[in-house]
Amino acid sequence: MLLLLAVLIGVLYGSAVYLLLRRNIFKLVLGLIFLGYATNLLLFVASGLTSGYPAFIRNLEGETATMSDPLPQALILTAIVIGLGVTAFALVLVYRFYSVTGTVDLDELSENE
Amino acid sequence: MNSGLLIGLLLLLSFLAPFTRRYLNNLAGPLYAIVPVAGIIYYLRALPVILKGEVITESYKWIPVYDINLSFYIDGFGILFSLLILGIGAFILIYAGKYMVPYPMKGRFMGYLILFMAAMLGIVVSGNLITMFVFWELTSISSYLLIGYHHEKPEARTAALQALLITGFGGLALLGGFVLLGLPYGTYELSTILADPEPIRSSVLYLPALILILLGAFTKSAQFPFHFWLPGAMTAPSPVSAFLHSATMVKAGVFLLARLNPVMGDTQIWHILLTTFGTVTMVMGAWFSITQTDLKKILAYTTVSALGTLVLLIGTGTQYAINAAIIFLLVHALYKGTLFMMAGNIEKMTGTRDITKLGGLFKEMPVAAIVMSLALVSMAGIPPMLGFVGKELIYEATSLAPTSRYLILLAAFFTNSVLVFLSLRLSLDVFWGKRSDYQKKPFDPYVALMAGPVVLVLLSLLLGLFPANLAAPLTAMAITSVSPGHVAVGLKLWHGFNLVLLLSALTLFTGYFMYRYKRMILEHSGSINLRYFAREFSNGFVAAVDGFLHFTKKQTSRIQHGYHRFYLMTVFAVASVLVWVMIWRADPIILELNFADMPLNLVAVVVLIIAAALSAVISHSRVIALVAMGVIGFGISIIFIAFSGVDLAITMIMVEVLMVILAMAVLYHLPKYAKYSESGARMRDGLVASLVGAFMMVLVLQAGTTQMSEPISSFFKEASYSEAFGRNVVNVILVDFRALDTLGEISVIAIAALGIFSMIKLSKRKEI
Amino acid sequence: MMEWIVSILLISGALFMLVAAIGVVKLQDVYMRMHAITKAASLGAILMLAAVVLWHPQWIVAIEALMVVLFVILTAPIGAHMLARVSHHMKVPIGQGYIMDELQDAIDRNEMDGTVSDEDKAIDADKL
Amino acid sequence: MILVLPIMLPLLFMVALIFTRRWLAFQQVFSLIASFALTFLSALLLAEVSRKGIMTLQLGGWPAPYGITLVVDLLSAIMLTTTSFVALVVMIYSPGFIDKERQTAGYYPLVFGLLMGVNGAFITGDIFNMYVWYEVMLTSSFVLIALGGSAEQLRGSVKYVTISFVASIFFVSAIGIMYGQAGTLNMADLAYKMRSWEEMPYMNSALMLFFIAFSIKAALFPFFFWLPASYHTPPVAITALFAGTLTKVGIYTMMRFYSLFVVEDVMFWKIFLLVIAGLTMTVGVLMAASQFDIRKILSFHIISQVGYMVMGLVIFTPQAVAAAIYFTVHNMLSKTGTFLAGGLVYQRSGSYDLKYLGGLYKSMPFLALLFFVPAMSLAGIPPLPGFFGKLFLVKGGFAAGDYLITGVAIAVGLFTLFSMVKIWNEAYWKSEPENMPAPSRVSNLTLAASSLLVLAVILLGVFVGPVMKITHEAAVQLTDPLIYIQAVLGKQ
Amino acid sequence: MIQPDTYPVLSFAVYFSFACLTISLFAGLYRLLTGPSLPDRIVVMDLIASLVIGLIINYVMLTGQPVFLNVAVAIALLVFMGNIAFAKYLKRRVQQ
Amino acid sequence: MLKIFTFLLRIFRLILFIGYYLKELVVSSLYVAYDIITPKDLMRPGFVEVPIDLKNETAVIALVNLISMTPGSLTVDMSPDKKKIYIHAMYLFDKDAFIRKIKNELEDRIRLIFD
Amino acid sequence: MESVILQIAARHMRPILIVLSLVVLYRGHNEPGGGFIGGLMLGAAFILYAMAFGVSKTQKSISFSPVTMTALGLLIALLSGVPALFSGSPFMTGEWITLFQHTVVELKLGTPLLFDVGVYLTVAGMLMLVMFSIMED
Ligand code: NA
Ligand code: NA
Repeated sequence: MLLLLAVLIGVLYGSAVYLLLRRNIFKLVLGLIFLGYATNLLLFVASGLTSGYPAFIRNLEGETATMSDPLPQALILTAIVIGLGVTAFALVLVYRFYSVTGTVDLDELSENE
Repeated sequence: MNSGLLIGLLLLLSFLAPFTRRYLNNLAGPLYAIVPVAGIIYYLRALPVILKGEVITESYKWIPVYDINLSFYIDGFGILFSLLILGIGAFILIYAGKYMVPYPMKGRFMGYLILFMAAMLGIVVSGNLITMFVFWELTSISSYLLIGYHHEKPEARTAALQALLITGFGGLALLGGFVLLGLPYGTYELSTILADPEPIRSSVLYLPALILILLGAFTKSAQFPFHFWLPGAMTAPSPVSAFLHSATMVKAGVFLLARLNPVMGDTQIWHILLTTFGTVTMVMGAWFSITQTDLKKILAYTTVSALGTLVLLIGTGTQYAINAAIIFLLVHALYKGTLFMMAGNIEKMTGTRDITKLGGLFKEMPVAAIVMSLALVSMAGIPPMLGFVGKELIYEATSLAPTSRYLILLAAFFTNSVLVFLSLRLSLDVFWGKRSDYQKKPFDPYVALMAGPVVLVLLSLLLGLFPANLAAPLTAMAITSVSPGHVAVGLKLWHGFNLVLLLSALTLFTGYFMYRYKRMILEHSGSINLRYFAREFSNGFVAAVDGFLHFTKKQTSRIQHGYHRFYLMTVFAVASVLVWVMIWRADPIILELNFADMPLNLVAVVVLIIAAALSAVISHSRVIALVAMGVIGFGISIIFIAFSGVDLAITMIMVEVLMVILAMAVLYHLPKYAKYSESGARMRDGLVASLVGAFMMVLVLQAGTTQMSEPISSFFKEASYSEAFGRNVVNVILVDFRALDTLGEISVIAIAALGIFSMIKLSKRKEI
Repeated sequence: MMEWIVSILLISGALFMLVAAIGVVKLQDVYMRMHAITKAASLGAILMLAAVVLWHPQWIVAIEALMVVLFVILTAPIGAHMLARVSHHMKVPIGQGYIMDELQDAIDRNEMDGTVSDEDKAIDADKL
Repeated sequence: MILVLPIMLPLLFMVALIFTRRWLAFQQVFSLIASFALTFLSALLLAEVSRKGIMTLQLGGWPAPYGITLVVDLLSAIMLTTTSFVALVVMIYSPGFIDKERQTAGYYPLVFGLLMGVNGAFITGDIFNMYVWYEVMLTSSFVLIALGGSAEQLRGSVKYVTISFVASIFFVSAIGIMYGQAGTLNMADLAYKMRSWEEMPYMNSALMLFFIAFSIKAALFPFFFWLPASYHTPPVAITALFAGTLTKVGIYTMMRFYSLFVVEDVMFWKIFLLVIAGLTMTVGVLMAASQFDIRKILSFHIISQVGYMVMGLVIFTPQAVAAAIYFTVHNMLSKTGTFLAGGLVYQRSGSYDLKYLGGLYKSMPFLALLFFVPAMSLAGIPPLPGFFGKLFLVKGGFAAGDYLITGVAIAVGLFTLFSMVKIWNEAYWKSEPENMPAPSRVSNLTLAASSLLVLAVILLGVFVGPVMKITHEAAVQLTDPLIYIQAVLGKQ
Repeated sequence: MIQPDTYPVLSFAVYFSFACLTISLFAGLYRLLTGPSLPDRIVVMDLIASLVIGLIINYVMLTGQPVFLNVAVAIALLVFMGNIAFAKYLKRRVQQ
Repeated sequence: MLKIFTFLLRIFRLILFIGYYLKELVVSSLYVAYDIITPKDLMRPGFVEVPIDLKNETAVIALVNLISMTPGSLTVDMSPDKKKIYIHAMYLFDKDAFIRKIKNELEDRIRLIFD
Repeated sequence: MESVILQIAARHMRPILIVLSLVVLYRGHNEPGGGFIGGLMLGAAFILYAMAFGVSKTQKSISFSPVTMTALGLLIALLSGVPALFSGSPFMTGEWITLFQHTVVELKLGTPLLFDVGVYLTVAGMLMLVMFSIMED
C-alpha cells in the first residue's frame, strides 16, 4: 500500500511542478493547489497508515492502541486551512494581476527587472 | 590629559566643526588648532619619560569577551609620529581656515580634516591591533571624503573612489593579516606581540599574515603597483594634499611596517619583498615625476618615490637603514608639508599650478620664494637643511645593504638626482626666469597661509643645523621601538670625505646637469613614457571597474533574468539535485512488496487520481483541469477515509468544492489562453517535474518504512477524553493540545481575508 | 436474514451506480448522461444507505443517512438543472431522435433567457 | 507567562486595528504605542533571559514533547528585540511615507500580523508550530508586498508568493518525512532523540528539505530570485520592514536547526553550507554592483550579507556563531536604515534611480548622514557595527581554520564597499541632474525614524562590548544544544 | 470489521459493491477524458461524487464505523455548488 | 386543534406521497436501467414545456427536484414568473400524457402537502 | 438573468446550511466536525446565496461586515485562552464547567469550545470575503 501511495504522491508532486513551470498564470495557481494536495497526502502517508480506526474515543478497552494516529490528521487539517487561505489570496492576486496588467502570460512578467 | 582623551576631543571637535565653522568665521582655523596644540604640549611633557626608553600605555575595556581593548601604546616612535601629526595638523588647520574661504561647505571640510587627524593619531598611538585597524580605516574614509571635496567634478569622484577602493582593498587584507597575526598570541595587544616575535615566526600563519599586512601597508603607502591613487588624489584641496597625502596618512603604511618590524621583520621574505617593492616604487615615482607639469602632481610622484625609499630602508633593516628611515621620515614630512602648502598658495595667488605657466614670481612673492626654495633645498639634500642628513644616511644605508647593494645604490642615486633636478626646476622655473602673465597680480600670501610653511621649513633648518642635539635624541628614542637591537648612529652634517660624500656631490652634479639639459631630458623621458607607459595605471583602474560593471551587469541579466518559470525551474532543479544527493548518501530502502495489502478499490482510486492529475497537466482547457482537480480531491478524501481520517475527508471535500468555486470565479474574469510551449520546453519541464516527484516518492518510502521512536500521539489518545473532555481526538488536538497552531492558522486566514479586502478596496479607488 | 437483506440492498445500490456509469459512457448526449447521473447514482446511494441503517440500527446513523438522502434529493437536481440549462445555452450537440425543443421555442419567443451568439458553433470547448 | 505575549500582543493589536480600520489617526498613534510596547516587552525578555537562562512555557499546560512549547533563549530574545525595534522605527516612519489609501487599507494590522508571525517563529519550540508562524508571517508579507496593486507590485508579488509557497511546501513535506521517522514535533525532543539513535539512515534527507525551505526564505544561492524580483516593488517602508525582519527569520531558523539537528554527517553539511555561503556572498554582491536603482542595490545586498551569517553559523564555534548573531543584528538595523534613507531620497527627489538623482550631499546634508552611517556600517567600516560583525566573523573563521571561506568573506567586503559608495557617489555627490523635479518636503517623522535607526546603528557599534557579551552567551547556548534540550525537556 | 468468516454473504456484497464502484469510477474517467463537450466532463464530477458516497458506505460496512457517513453528508450537501460555479462560468463564456 | 389536525394530515399525505414516489422511482429506474444495459434504444427525447400552478416556493422547488429525481425527466429551466418549467424527457411518446402525469400525479400531491 | 430555480433553492438552503454549521460546530469536540468544518459550511451558505442573487444582495441580507466577522473570530479565539490565566494555569489551558450536571441534558462547556467558535467565525468570514471580492461585477 505504501508503495502505491508513494507513487501517487510522486505523481502529484510531479504534476504540480510541471504546472508551475507553465507560462499561464492560472496554471501556476493550479500548480500551487496541486502542491498542497501532494503535501497533505505526504503528511498523511509518511506518518503511518491505519485502516478502520478513526481517532474517536468510544469507551472501548484498548482502543487507543489500534487507533489511527490523530496528530498528523490535525496537522493536515491545519495545513489544508492555511492552504485555503493562501490559495484564496493567490487567486485574488491572479485576478488583480490580470485586471491591471491585461495579460495572463507569465513571460510578460520579465520586463522591468 | 591622555591619548584617549585627546583623540576623543578631536573626534568631538570634528563633529562640532560643521556646526560651529560659520560662527567662528576666520578664527575657526586657529581656534580648532588649540586642540592639537594641547596635544603637542601633552606629548612634549611626556617626552622625558619616553626618552628614558619607557612606554606609556593606556587601556580601556572595549570588547572584554574577546579580550579586545581600546589600548594606547606610546613609545618613542609613536610619540615622534604624534608630534609630527599634531604639529603639522595644527598648522594645516590654520592654513585651511584661510585657504578654504572661497569654497562652500567649509565646516564639513574642517570636520573631516580633524576627523582624519584623530584617526591618524589613533593609528600611531594604538596599543592594540584592532584599535589600530579601526583608526586605519577611519583614515581611509576621511581621505575619501576629503579627496571627493570637489565632488561635483567627475574626476574628483573617480579619484576618491579609486583611493577608497585601493586603500579599502588594502584595509581588508590588513584586517585578515592582523587577525592572523593575533591568532598565535591569543591577543591583539601590541605590548604582548612586540615583546616576543617567536609565536608568529614559528607559525605557518607567518607568510599569509605577512603578505596580507604588506598589502595593507603597500596600498596605504602607495607602493607599486598600487601607487596610482595618490597622484589622482591631488584633485583634493591643497591642505588635504599637504596633510594626508604627503606628511601623514601615506606614512601610515610605513609606520605600520616599522611598528611591526620587531615581530614580522628580519626574515628573508620580508627583506626581499620590502626592498624589491620599495626600490621599484622609489625609482618609478622619481621617473614619473620628471615629466609632470602640475606642481601638485610632481610633488605627488616625489612622495610616491619617498614612500618607496622608506619601505626600502625598513626592508633593508640594518642599523643605518632604520636610522635613515626615521630621519628621512621626519625630513620628508617637514619639506613635503611645506611644499604642498606652498603649491596651494601659488595656485591661490596665480590661479594655476602648471609650472610651464609659472615664472618670475620672486618679485611679487619674495617670502614665498625663500620659504619654498629652502624646502626644496632640503628635498635636494643640500646642507644645511635636514634633508642633507637624511640623504647622507640613505646613501650610507644603501651602500651597506646586505643584498643587491649596487643595484639599490644605483636606484637611490638616480632618485636623488631626480630630486635635485626637480628642486632646481621648482624653484628656478617658478620664482625666477621670465615672468608669466597671471590673471591677477600675485603677492605674498596671508600670514595664516604662510605660518605653516615658514615654521616647518625653519624646523627643517634648525634640525639640520644641530642634528646631534635636536634630531639625534628623537631618532634615538624612535629606533629602540622600531628595532630594539639597534642604537642610533651619530647624526652630523659633516662626515668627512668618504664614499657617501662623493655620492652626494655626484648627485648634485647630475641633478644640475639634468636641469641644464632639461629640454632634452623631458623630451626623451616623455617619448619613453608615451611608448611604454601610455596607459596610465589609473586609466587601467577605470577600465577595470568598467569591465567589472559590464561583467556583473551581464551576469545579473543572465541570473536574474525575470522569467518567473525559470526561477522556479532553478529552484526545483537544484532542490532535486540536493535531495537526490542525500538519498544517494543514505542506505537503500528495503521494501517488502506486499500486494495483498493493496485493496483493489484503492488501486482504482489511485489510478483515478493519477489519470486526473495527468489530464489536468496535459489538457489545454482550464475547466477540464478544474474538474480534474475536483476528482483528485474526491480521490484523496477516499484515501483519507480508507485510513481513518474522517475530519480530514470532510474538510478535504469542502475545501475542494470551495476551491473549485473560487477558481471558477477567477476564471470567470480571465481571458482564453492560447500560447503553448514547445515540445523541447515540455520535455525539460517534464524532466524536472519527474525528478521532484521521484524524490518525494523515495522520501515517503523512507519515512514510511522507518520508525525510529514511538510517536508522541499516544499521549493524545490517552489524555483526549480523560483530561481534555473530548472524544474527537483530532478536534481536541486542534482546539486544545495544539491550539496555538490553530490560532496561527486562523490568523493566516484572517490576514489573507484582510489582504483580499485591501486589494479589492485599493483597486476600486483607482477605478473611481 | 438481516445479513441477506443488507447484502441485497448493498449490491443493488452498487449495481444501480454501475448502470449509471455505463449510462454515462453509453448514452448519446449530455442531457441523457445527466439523467443517468442524477438518478441512478442517487438511487444507488439511497439503497446503500438503507443497508447501512439496517446494519447499524442506531438513531444517529439513521439521521445521518436520512440527511444524505434528503440532501441528495435537494441538491442533485439543482446542479443538474444548472448544467443542463447552460448546456442548452451553449448549444451542446444533441443526440438523434429529438422530437421537440419547446425551450428553444420559448427562447425564440423571448420568453426565456437563452443567450445566443454568432459564435455559438465556433466555440471550441477545449479552449475555454 | 510573559513568553506568550510576543505572539498574543501583536495578534491583539492586529485585531484591534482591524476593528478600527477606518480611523487613520487612531491607527497611526495606536501602532506607534503598540510597537513601542512590543519593543519594551522584548527588551524585558532579553533582560530576563540573560539573567535567568532559557525560559520555557508549556502552552495549555500540556507537558513538553506533547503540547507546544515556547522557548526563549538568548538568540530568540536578541532576534525579538531587534525585530520589534525595527518595527517600531518603521511605524514611526510610515505615517509620513505611505499614502493614506494604503494606510487605511489594512497596512497597520498587517504589520502586526507580520510581527506576530516573526515573533512566533522566534520563540516556538515546535517544528510544526514554526511552520504555522512562517505562514502567518508570509501571508502578511504577501499582502504587504501586493498592497497598492500597481502593475510592478503585482508582478513582484506573483513571483514572491509562488516561490514562498514552494518553500512552505518543502517545509511541510520535511515535517511530514521527519515526523514519520521520529514521531515527534518538539524540537528539543527531536534533537534529544536524534542524539540517542545509533544511526538515522534517512533523517538527513528531511534535513535537506528543511534546508531548501529555509534557504529560499533566507535567499541563499541559488534560491534568492524572489527577493530582488519583489523587494523593490512595494513602498520602501515595507521593504525596510521586510529587510529587517523577514529574511532574518530564515537565518534564525537555520541557526536553530543547524544547532539542534545536524548530528550526523557534520562534515558534509559544513562543507556544503560553506560553499553555499561563499557563493551567496559573492553572487549577491556582484549583482548589487551592477544595479542603478537604490532599492535593487540594497536588495541584492541582502543576499550577499546572508552569506556571511550562514558562514558564521556553519563554522559553529562559539566565536563564529556569536559573530554571525551580531552580524545579523547589525544587518537588520543597518539594512533597514539604508532602505529608510533611500525612502527619504525618494521622498525628496521622486526617484530611486541613481541616474536621476544627485546633489543631495549639498542640499540635504543631514539626509546624507542618515544614509552614510548605515551604508558604511554595511560596508564594514569601523567603528560601525558592520565592521565588528565582519571582524569577528573573520576572527572566528581563521581561528577555526576555515581560511578559504574567510578569505572569500574578506574579498567580498571590497565589492560591498564599492556598491555602497556607488550610491553615495551618484545620489549624493554627483551634481543634480538638469531635469530633476522640484524637491519636495521630507516629513519630519520619517526623518526622525531614520535618525533613530542611525542612532541605534551607532550605539550598536559603541556598545559592541556589552552586546558582544550577550551574543557570545547566545552562541554558547546555541553551540551546546544540550542546554536547550535540557531547558525544554528537563532531562539530561 | 466484517470478515468473510463471520459474515460471508455481506462480505461478498461489500466486495462486489467495491468492484461495481471501481468499474464505475473508470467509466467516469473515460467520460472525463473523452468529453466531448465541457458539460460532459463536468457532470463526471457529479458521478464521482455519487460513487464516493457509495465507497464511503462500503467503508462503513467494512469497518463498522458509521462515523464515515458524515463525509457523505458533506458531499451530498455541497458538491452541487461546484456545478453551479461551472455553469455560471460557462454561461459567461457563451455571452462573450 | 385544527392546526394540529391539518399538520397530521399533511404528515399522512407526506408518507403516502413518499410511498407513491418510491414506487415511481423504482419503476422508472428499472426502465431506464433496462434501456441503458440493453443495446436497443427506446428513446424519444425532447424538451417539453409544462405549465405549473403552484404558489408556494417550497412546493415549486419540491416539484422541480422530484421531476428531476424521477428517471426519464430532468428539469432544465423555469420561466422567471415561475409559471412554466422546461423538462428534458427521455421518453416523450406522448407529450400530453407526460404533462398530465406530472400535473395530476406530482403537482397535485405536492400541493396537498405544502399549500 | 440568474436561474429562478437556483434562487429558490438558495433561499431554502441557506438556513439549512447555517443551522447545520452550528450543529457541526457544537458536535465537533466529540464527533466529526468542529470550527473549520462548521466555518466552511457557514461560508458555503453565503457563497451559495451570492451565486444565486449576486454579491450586493447577499451583502445587504447580512448586517455585519465579513472583515469584522473574521476579526471577531480571531478575538474570540484569542480571549478563550485568557480565562486560564485567572486560575494560574498557562495560557490556553482548557477551563471547563458542567451545566445541568447528572441530568439528561448534561452540558460540558469549556474554553476550547469557545476557541472553536473563534475558528468558526474566522473561517466563514474569510470565505465570504473572498467570494464577495472575486464575484463582484
Ligand atoms: Na514511519
Ligand atoms: Na437500451
